[in-house]
Amino acid sequence: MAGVDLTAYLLVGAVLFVCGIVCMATKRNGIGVLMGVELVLNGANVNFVAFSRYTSLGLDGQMMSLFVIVLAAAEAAIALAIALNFYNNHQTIDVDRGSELQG
Amino acid sequence: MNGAALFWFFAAVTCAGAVAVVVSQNVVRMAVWLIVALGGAAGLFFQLSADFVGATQLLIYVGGTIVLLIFGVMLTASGPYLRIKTSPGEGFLAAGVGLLFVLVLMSTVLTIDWNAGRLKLAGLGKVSADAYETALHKEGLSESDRTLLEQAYQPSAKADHAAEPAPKSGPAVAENPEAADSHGSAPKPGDVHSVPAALAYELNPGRRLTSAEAARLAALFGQEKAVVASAMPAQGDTIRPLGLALAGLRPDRDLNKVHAKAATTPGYLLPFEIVSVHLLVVLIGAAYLARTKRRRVEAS
Amino acid sequence: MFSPTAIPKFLAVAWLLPLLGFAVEIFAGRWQRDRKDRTAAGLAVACIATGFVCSALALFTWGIHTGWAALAPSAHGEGHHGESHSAAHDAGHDEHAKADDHGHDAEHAKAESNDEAHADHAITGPLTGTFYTLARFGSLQLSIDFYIDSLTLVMFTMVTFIATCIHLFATGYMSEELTDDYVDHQVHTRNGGHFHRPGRFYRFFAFLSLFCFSMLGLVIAGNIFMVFVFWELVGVCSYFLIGFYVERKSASTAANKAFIMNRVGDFGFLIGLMVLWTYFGTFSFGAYNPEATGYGIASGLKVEAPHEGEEAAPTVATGLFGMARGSDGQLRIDQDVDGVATVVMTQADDTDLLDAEGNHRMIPYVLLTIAGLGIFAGCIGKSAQFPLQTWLPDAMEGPTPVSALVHSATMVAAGVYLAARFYPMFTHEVLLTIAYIGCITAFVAATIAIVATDIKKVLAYSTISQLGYMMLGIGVGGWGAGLFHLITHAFFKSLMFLASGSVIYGCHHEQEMPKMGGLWRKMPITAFTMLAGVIAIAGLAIPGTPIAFSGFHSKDAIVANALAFTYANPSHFLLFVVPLVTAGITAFYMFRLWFYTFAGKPRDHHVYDHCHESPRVMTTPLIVLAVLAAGCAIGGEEGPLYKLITFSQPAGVDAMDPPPAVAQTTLPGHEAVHAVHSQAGMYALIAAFLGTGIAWLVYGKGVLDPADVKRQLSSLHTFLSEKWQFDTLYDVMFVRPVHVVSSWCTAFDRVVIDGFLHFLSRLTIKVAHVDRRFDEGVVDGFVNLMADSTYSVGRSFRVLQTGKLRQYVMFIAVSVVFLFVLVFAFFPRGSSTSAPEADVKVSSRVVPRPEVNRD
Amino acid sequence: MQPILAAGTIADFFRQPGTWYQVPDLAATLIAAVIHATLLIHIFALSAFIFIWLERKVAGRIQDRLGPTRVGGKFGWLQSLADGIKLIQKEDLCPSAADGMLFRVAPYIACAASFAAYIVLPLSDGWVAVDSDIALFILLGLLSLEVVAIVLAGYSSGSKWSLFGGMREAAQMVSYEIPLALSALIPIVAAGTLNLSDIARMQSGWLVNWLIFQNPFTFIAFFVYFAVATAECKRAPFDLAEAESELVGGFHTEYSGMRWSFFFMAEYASMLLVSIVASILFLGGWNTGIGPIDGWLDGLRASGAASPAGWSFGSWFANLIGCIITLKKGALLVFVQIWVRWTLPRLRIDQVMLTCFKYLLPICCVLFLGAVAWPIVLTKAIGRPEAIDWKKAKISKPLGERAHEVRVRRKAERAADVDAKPATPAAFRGEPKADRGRVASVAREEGAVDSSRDVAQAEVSR
Repeated sequence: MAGVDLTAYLLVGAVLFVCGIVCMATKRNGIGVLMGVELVLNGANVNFVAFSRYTSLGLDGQMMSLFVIVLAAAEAAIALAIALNFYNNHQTIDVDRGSELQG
Repeated sequence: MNGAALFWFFAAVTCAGAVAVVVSQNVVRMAVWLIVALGGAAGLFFQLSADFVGATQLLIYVGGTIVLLIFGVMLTASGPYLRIKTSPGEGFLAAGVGLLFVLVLMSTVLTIDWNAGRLKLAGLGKVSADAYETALHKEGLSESDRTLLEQAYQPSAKADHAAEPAPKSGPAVAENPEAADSHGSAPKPGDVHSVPAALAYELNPGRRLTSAEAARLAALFGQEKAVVASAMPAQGDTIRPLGLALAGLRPDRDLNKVHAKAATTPGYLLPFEIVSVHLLVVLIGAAYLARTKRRRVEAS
Repeated sequence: MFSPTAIPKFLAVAWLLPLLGFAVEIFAGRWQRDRKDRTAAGLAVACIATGFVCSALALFTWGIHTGWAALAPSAHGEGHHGESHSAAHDAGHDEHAKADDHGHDAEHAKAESNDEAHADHAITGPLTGTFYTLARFGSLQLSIDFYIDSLTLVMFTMVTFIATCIHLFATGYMSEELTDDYVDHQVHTRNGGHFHRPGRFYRFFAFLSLFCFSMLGLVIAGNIFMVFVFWELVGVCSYFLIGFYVERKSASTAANKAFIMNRVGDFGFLIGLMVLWTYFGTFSFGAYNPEATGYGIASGLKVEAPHEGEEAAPTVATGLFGMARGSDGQLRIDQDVDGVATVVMTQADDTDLLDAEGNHRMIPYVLLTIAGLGIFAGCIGKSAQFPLQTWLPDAMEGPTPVSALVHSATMVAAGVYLAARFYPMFTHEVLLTIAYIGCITAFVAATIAIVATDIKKVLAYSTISQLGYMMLGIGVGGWGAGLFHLITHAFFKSLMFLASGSVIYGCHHEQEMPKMGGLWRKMPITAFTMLAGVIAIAGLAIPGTPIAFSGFHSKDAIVANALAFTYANPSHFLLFVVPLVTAGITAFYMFRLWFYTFAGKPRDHHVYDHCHESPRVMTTPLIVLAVLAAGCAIGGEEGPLYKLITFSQPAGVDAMDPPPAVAQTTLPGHEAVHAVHSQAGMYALIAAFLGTGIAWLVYGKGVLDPADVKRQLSSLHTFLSEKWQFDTLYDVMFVRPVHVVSSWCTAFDRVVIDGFLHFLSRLTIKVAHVDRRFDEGVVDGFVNLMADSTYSVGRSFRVLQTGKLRQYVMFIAVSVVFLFVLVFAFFPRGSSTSAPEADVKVSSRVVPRPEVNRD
Repeated sequence: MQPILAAGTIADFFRQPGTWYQVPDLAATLIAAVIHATLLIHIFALSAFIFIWLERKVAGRIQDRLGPTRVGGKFGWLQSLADGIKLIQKEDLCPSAADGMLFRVAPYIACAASFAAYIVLPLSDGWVAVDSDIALFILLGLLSLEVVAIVLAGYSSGSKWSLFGGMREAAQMVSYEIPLALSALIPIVAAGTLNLSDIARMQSGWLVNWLIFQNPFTFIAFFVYFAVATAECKRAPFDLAEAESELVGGFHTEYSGMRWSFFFMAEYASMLLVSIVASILFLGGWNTGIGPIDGWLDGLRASGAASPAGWSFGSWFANLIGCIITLKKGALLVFVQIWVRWTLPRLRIDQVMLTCFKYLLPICCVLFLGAVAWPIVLTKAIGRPEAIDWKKAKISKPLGERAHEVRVRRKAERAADVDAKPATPAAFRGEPKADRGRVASVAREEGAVDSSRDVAQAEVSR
């Protein structure tokens, strides 16, 4: 079928990835940054699954994406806890306010 | 056709959701758009016949992680419908960089011939001259196939090096004895010496191949099975192999193996265990981090 | 029940019951309801009283089995020593003959000597055996043995009886402790008040019980090791009891003094012990059968009663006494060519002991003397002999019942008892030393007693003096006389101490005689029982009649021995003169005490008005003891007590026939003593009457004012009240030299050692200063340089560290893009992309190389 | 058989070449999707329609009154219709404090999530929109999306009541998903597949073949599952998200009209969904539980599968009966949920969480361990197959044997499917299939058949 092959999926993955990066780079809300991270991870996931389908990567790609999903959930839990701590300490979720480590 | 339509539909949904996440300013709306994007990605997974991954995406990401994020939004909102705006300059800068980035990625994706890798793995990355000639002069070869063959392959610059390590039994296909075994029209060992030009042909990097073209090439070389066998099965029935892989068994690799004596492929038992323990630790850690603490007395 | 084997059992019960009592009583603080509980005292009394009953039963059993041979009138009708002994031998032979009649041979009879059927008159010698074997190291056996002869039995009976009386008395005397809030008026706290503490009634009785247990263990001990153990136990018990009022400085000091003084003596004891062990290879007193004794209880109660004249089985090793002297009681002294005297060791059958090489085992005479002196050193410490006598008066700091026990039956008696026990091991030189030591002690203590005013101190010095008498008696060969005096003294001294305790109790802890006087009206029982004791110790008697208190008989025996000794060795005439004078002094100061305290007019009306007679629980023991003090020695040297004691006298030792080259003195035999007996008695009586008369004149009639005498002889009085300056002397002799030496050591320490160390430390500081400069200058400088440079580099980079998360993301994104561009620009995708190379490849295809050696 | 989003057999029907109703591929897919959706939406909407009426009647009876009778119809069955008309007539309000977009979209998300889960729910053998091998997993995943709608509704309403309701719902649902999945896992462990059709198939036969009677742990697990599923549908006594007495209406306080009713349609649909899942997982699905009848119905179905057309009237009839049985079982369980609601008082929110984490979760873990250990203990230690000759007794076969039979049957059907249409052109099969490579799939099938044969041989030899 014309058009839908590995390349198409990789392009979708690239869009997701870049959106995630941009999201991380622009959102001042800490949870927005987290969402950016999720997008980045999903971009990678799309690539993994696509590779598993269209290349000889096979099952390993899906397995990797599974691990990514599960670890992303763990990461979200931890990051959320960090965000809550951040909020507790700064009374806001604006990550620009957490610049104590400024040089 | 419907597959393609569904793909484009989901791709559009995914990309739109992702862009909307970037664009929208309200965090909860961002979360909603993220659901859309991730749900679209789940659809893509289904489309890629990765049922289990898709369902996991739905269950864990959309049902769990996003709810967690919304939860976090609610817990950290200092007012209703909190918006923390990005300055326009930053927005433009980010957009520019993002555009550059996406261009870089797209150019990379588009310039690489992904099927070349597939063919190489199948042993068709470099074929011997006589195999190539045989395929080229096969009876009933259509014109499009011929063109494809001519465009896809070019003579190898390192033919002498390629020929040297050829096995004694003398199948003409270089570097891949497995491919040679199933090579229907391979010359008999006896007439090896009679072939005058033992040059090899390798894939032409300037000619990008589509999946269909790659499959066609493989079929022309009689390598159809080898090219696709290592890919995932077309059906969505992935849970059993995935489960077996998590249990440390890889029947999808080992059952299709040409050499039965080869060592079995390792599964994912150890990573699975590690991830499980990791999850447990993370949960405990998250609970610890997020627990209610005595608020410090406000120092002015 | 009354078989010979029962004797050790009875004694063991009597011995161990106080230990049981102690074990229970010491925890009485836990199980008692409160501090007013008298249960502990009742238990202690019950234990010791049962012990007395058991001892009496044992004595009775022993009497049955000896056919009361000891008490039977001897063939000579005059209680002759040797005769009586040989009579006992005859009895043994008779028994032997009887056994033969029954168709048994000698060995058989011996083997079955424990059998009741043959045991009617079985016992003639000491009963020896083992209760319990603790351990065995090669030939050294550590065991709990017993060595029972008539002396042991008499001591047991005496000790348990007197202890019972004292226990009873103490239940009354110590009743002040029956409170939760005992106020010690002699201890002043810093805020001017008196010290308050819970009563320690139960603890006192616990220690009393332990004390009795220790003393009884010492008496029953069958080996010298066990003696030593119980010796020390007695010491530690006296330490506990003397220091009973531990809060009083004087009491704790006195306890320490007693303990340390005893250690001095024990040092000698240990030396003697080692010498004996080294040469004799055994600790055991009597014969024992090494094969018959196993370990533990199973080894217990093996009674050996060897018969004199019988052949001892070869397996029966001979104890210390048998090895030192043969069955004839004589040392077998050899002299080699160099004139060095040695004593040959023998076995029970009088054959020589052989060592591994087959030579005769022998001990140098000098060493035997040293061993004897060492043992006697222990006795000096324990019995407060010159020069270690100073602890005993201080020991009065303990409660009066303790004083009574220490002075009569237990502690000081232990020394005399041991000296008597080891009599066979003593050479002539040792005996002479003993005699002189005893003589000096008797005189010195008596003179000090003249000027003492504290009622208990007077009694204490009289004790020392009397102990000196005993030692003298033993030293001059009067083995029986010394021990006779020990027993009688125990009775009247305990009586007097208890009476003084009664006085102190009645006068509310007033001990100074000058504040008393006329007390007999207030406390008649105490006064007259005391008088009985005083008469006894003074040795008064009605001349020409057998009416005499116990002290007369025993002292008479000692003086007689001394006189006989003086006749035999005229150069040692002091050994008779001094005791005679001392006897007079004794009578003087004892009556002085009585008159001072009880007669005359009250000198301190406050004391007099408040004093009262003691309760019946205290006076009853007084009366009982008074009766015994008066009559225990009834019959004198023909009386049952003396005969009982001398029944177990070592054979022949009192009349040795020593080679003149070795021994300088001659011990008088029984005959000699008997010959001078009435003469010596007369001298002693005269002396006693003299002393009594003077005392009556001075203190009773008031003919002479003691204060005048005191003024006239003030220097002498001072000298005496300073106890012959012994404490000063010790201070000068030992304490100050030690101080001086220690000050030298201090000076050495300060100057030399400290100086060296100070030098070292200063040197170290100097080095450290140098090092510091190096460290600060070079090392720190280098490190600081590095740090500064790092810091400045960091400062220059800090601008990049904005602390903003999003900018970092942006940095990453931009750098990735930059890297991409870089890679694309400088690293083209492989060689095949360039067209010219492709051409080359095409051309290479045109000119194929021939295939070479594809095989 | 296919990517689950390809619309299955109806699409194939419209793609059949040479027939008058042949339409292009995309159109065929769309038609099939619409047909499927229409069918499912009927179940979805009708179930709400009926159960709302049922709820009122049951409540009335339990409270000793008649319940709705006036509006019309026998027993007042038109009450729901009247309510619906009333709700449609109401004004579609959006509070000014609300986040309009989210407020409006939330009810649709709730409905969509609940409805989407029906996609993989088999109502009878083969009567399923998408016959997936991981049907239960997908179902749980889709069901868990509903919580997002609730949370969004609560958040976007701009009201404290709603916000609290949403927060509670989020906490409760996320927590209860764990015991739900675990308790559903217990029959899965026994059956060895996530395919709901296969699970239902292997329960054919006598009553003892039902998984609830498989072992003690599944028996307990049924009740645990049912309680947790009740909580997952926010039904009393776990309806803290809408607790009227404290939160007015919880997350739907600000809603009115049809948007409000969408939440309730979603709720009742969810109730029916979890009930049908319970009946499939534990109560035999479309099987009657009477051996001969089940055998007869299975035979009818097999005849349909064997016929060249792929179906027969007999198989259709058998499936209709199966469908009715499934729905009846589901309705019965829904009735129990309604019964529980009107019988038990509501828990406090902390009690709800406590019940989940301190009781249900540990119980589920224990049950899971037990269910895993059961076959090992039973067959290895006790030796169940030897104890009772199940084949002679003809009451029940060991579950493993049944599962194996089902697996073999499926393989055979697939192989027959492939063999029956050897000449099907690629165009008919659709482009994606050609792309995937038919030869490869056949090769894989062979491998799979081989491996299953090996398993069978191994079992025989054992």
